[in-house]
Amino acid sequence: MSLNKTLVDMDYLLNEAPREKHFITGAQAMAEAVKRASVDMAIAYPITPQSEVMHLVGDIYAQGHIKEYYRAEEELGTMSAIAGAARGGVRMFTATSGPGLLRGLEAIVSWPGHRIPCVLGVLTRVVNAPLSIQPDNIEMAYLMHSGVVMLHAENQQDTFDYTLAAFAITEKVDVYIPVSVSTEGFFVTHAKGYVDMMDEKYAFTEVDPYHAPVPAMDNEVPPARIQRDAPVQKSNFMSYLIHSVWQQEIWDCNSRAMKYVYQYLGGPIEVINPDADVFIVASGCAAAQSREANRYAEEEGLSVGLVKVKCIRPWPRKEINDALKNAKTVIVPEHNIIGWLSKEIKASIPNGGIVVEGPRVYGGMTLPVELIMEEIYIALGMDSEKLQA
Amino acid sequence: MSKKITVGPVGYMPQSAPSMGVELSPEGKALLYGNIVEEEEAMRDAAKALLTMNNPTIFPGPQVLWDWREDVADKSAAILDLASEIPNCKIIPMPDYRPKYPKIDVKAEINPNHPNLTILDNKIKACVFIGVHCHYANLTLRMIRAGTSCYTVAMCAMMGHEEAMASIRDVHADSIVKFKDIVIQVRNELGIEHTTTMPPENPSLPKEDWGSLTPADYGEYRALIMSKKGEHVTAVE
Amino acid sequence: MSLNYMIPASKFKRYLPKDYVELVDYGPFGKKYSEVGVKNMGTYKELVEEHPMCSGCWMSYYIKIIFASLPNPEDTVTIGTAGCGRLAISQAAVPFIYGNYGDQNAMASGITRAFRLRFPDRQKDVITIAGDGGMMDIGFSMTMHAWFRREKFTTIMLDNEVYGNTGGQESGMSVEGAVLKMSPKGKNFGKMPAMQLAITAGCVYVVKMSPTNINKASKAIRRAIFAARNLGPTFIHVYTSCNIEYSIPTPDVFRDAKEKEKRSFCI
Amino acid sequence: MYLEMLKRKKKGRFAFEEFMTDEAKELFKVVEAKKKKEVS
Repeated sequence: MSLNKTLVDMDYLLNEAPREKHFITGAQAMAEAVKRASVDMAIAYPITPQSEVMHLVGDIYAQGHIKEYYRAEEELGTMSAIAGAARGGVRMFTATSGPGLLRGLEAIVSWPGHRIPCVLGVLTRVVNAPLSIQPDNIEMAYLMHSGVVMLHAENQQDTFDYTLAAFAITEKVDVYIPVSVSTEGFFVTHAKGYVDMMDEKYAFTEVDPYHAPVPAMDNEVPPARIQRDAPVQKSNFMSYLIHSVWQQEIWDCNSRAMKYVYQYLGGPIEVINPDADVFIVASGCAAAQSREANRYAEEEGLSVGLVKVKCIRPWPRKEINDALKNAKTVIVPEHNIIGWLSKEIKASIPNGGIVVEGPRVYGGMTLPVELIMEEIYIALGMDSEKLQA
Repeated sequence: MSKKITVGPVGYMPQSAPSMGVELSPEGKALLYGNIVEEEEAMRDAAKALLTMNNPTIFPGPQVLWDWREDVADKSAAILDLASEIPNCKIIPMPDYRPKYPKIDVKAEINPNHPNLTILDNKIKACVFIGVHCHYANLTLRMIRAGTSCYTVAMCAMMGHEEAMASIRDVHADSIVKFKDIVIQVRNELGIEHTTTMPPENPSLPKEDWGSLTPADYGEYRALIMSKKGEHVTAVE
Repeated sequence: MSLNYMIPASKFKRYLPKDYVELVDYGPFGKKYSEVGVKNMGTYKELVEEHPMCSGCWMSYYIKIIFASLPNPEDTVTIGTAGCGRLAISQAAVPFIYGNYGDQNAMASGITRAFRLRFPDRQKDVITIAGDGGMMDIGFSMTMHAWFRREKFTTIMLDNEVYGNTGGQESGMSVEGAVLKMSPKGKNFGKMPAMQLAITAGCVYVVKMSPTNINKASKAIRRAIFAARNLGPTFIHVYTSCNIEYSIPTPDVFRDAKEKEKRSFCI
Repeated sequence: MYLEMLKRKKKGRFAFEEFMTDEAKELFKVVEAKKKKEVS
């Protein structure tokens, strides 16, 4: 059944379409974004905490917003089916979590090389063992080397906006690699928050399979003997330089996506109180806690800056350097044990020593604001009884 | 203006143009040596290169070689007109992106998996790519810049290519005609006499003499030349 | 109409290389099966000609038969995976997708559904062609689940009873007791019953054969493709010997195929 | 077990075996009939 929608471009959808306030979970927010993205096909496989997103997407398919949908055999089967369908020239969506992402990783890391445009929802969860379904975003560290564009949503509103923007970014001719939208399981997906959403009669314009840097594999566009992902393997008639320039092209696509992050997300980072000496730099729901810590500090008359990182890949090296050029201390709260965000920041700024690698929680533990405040007091050299208070 | 993207060979393992900070030109503008310039300026520099360097060649890609869309007809016509205005210009097609076993005939085609074979064998010093999908165009242009001393011009129907010395974007038949006029203009300024001549046909095609026939040309008499069951044919041409 | 992408732009006809012009003039695209097909091999330009597979390889012979049997090659997409088969399949004049090892049937599920969305009134044939390792070992879950889900495409398993491309290791379809690499003391379980698995999983047409008779082989392929168009998944389990790993002298390859069909039974 | 071995002895493990659902059988009748008409 055709739901007569008003098809608009992403700039109008994100910036001009009138919005109403709703109070929904992060999973609902992602599903509502998929509803407004004229998605052709979504392929699902359950794993907590992602399952809510994909079964809501299933309902959206049943209502007629999506043309095709099925539950696959497991994550690798899901991701390979996505790669097959995207080559056929249709718009794809799927989502997964923790161990599911790692199981599907073999296909996911080959997507950029195959120039597969699709949106991947990553609702982060602990990577066992020991087993836990609780939130922890260490899985994003694996994705950072895949070439996939990575957006990290702080809350339900971000999840809605970033997922919508991802559909536009992934199909840009000079990008045309997958875009992932990550957010923390439970803290965001199963918690309710205010989301301003446009009416569902608005939707993103349909995909054009021939507005692409590679031919669709549908026997309609030449060259007939096409080989989108040439097995440029060891054989004697290939030069290995083709493989290396091919890899370069993928990471160039990743860096070209930055201008669209500016266009649709207003830039890769958000800076509050840029002249402070002490900065908190965070992404995902750790940024929500950091925003709260920033509010506490203001109430106590302390000058603390906040840098929220929205885009993990392409990594905003220049923007991070500009924001932290006068910083004396950089506090990086994270929801994983290895601290992939603090490592990226230390690798970007010339004076990496000022980065405080923490506070870090993981395994599903929450990130109390007091933990961040403690680091702020230490950084500002305040005496210890304030710490006890 | 400093030249960021220069004629190769730039080295064993090239740094890609985007990673050197070169950005695609906005609509209406073009790229020349990695800098954003007016389209005419890029076209003039490209025309001068095609007119002054050896073995100028046009590489039409699959999107203009095969008749899959209505704009292919006038685009291919414009390309041939452009080629006929450039002295001793050749056309070498890129009909396919697939790595072909054992090796392509470098006189007859160019392949994105090893474009340097064709460039080096034919000693091409200036070329134009048109109608090639952006991904394969970027691979081709980067490998040419890495290993050959060939001035590359990319005429792209979409956003253009940072790797080419000159990159024209949003190219349709009218932009090709415009480029042809600039070639003629620059040619006259340089005082090069030239009468419009069509480029030579593909060297791999058999000359159209009817001496050599293939079985299919026999039509329904094909059975005559096919060996019967049990008949033992010793030597076959 | 999809044949357009195979017709050269009129102005460029004399600028295309010889093999493409011949492909258009003498190739099987858009022709009736009686004019081309396996019976007339040699009188038209086949879709697969030069390929880097070993001389005497029974798999490359069968791959030529597959491409000669296609009902309409201009609307066919082949999907392969790692292994020897992709060496020849990737050289064919038909689009070829190569994903990760063993995921051909999952990819085929995706692309067949995409084609039905985009071309509801046109028939796009999708064929997955993989070896016994790619189909029954590493890709087992995706193969079976594509069949359980009734995905409409043809699956062809080139069973050479060994992991040939990686140098002759034992595979799930090697016979019990076969001494191969990675089975130094002989394989300790029997050949997986691929045909029964396919029938159980819901395939509408399944064939197990050794392609000694070229017309019978071609008929099986064409039936599988026709049945897969609207009835459901189809499967062809074909014996294609690996004369390198089983060291069968090239002249004896046909005799060995005949023998596997007629006389020897697995010990 | 011996009978099983005997039965199998006559046929090699790759003897031609074909399975088709009834629908497939109907389809092939139609398709092959049409082809015969087309060839003759």
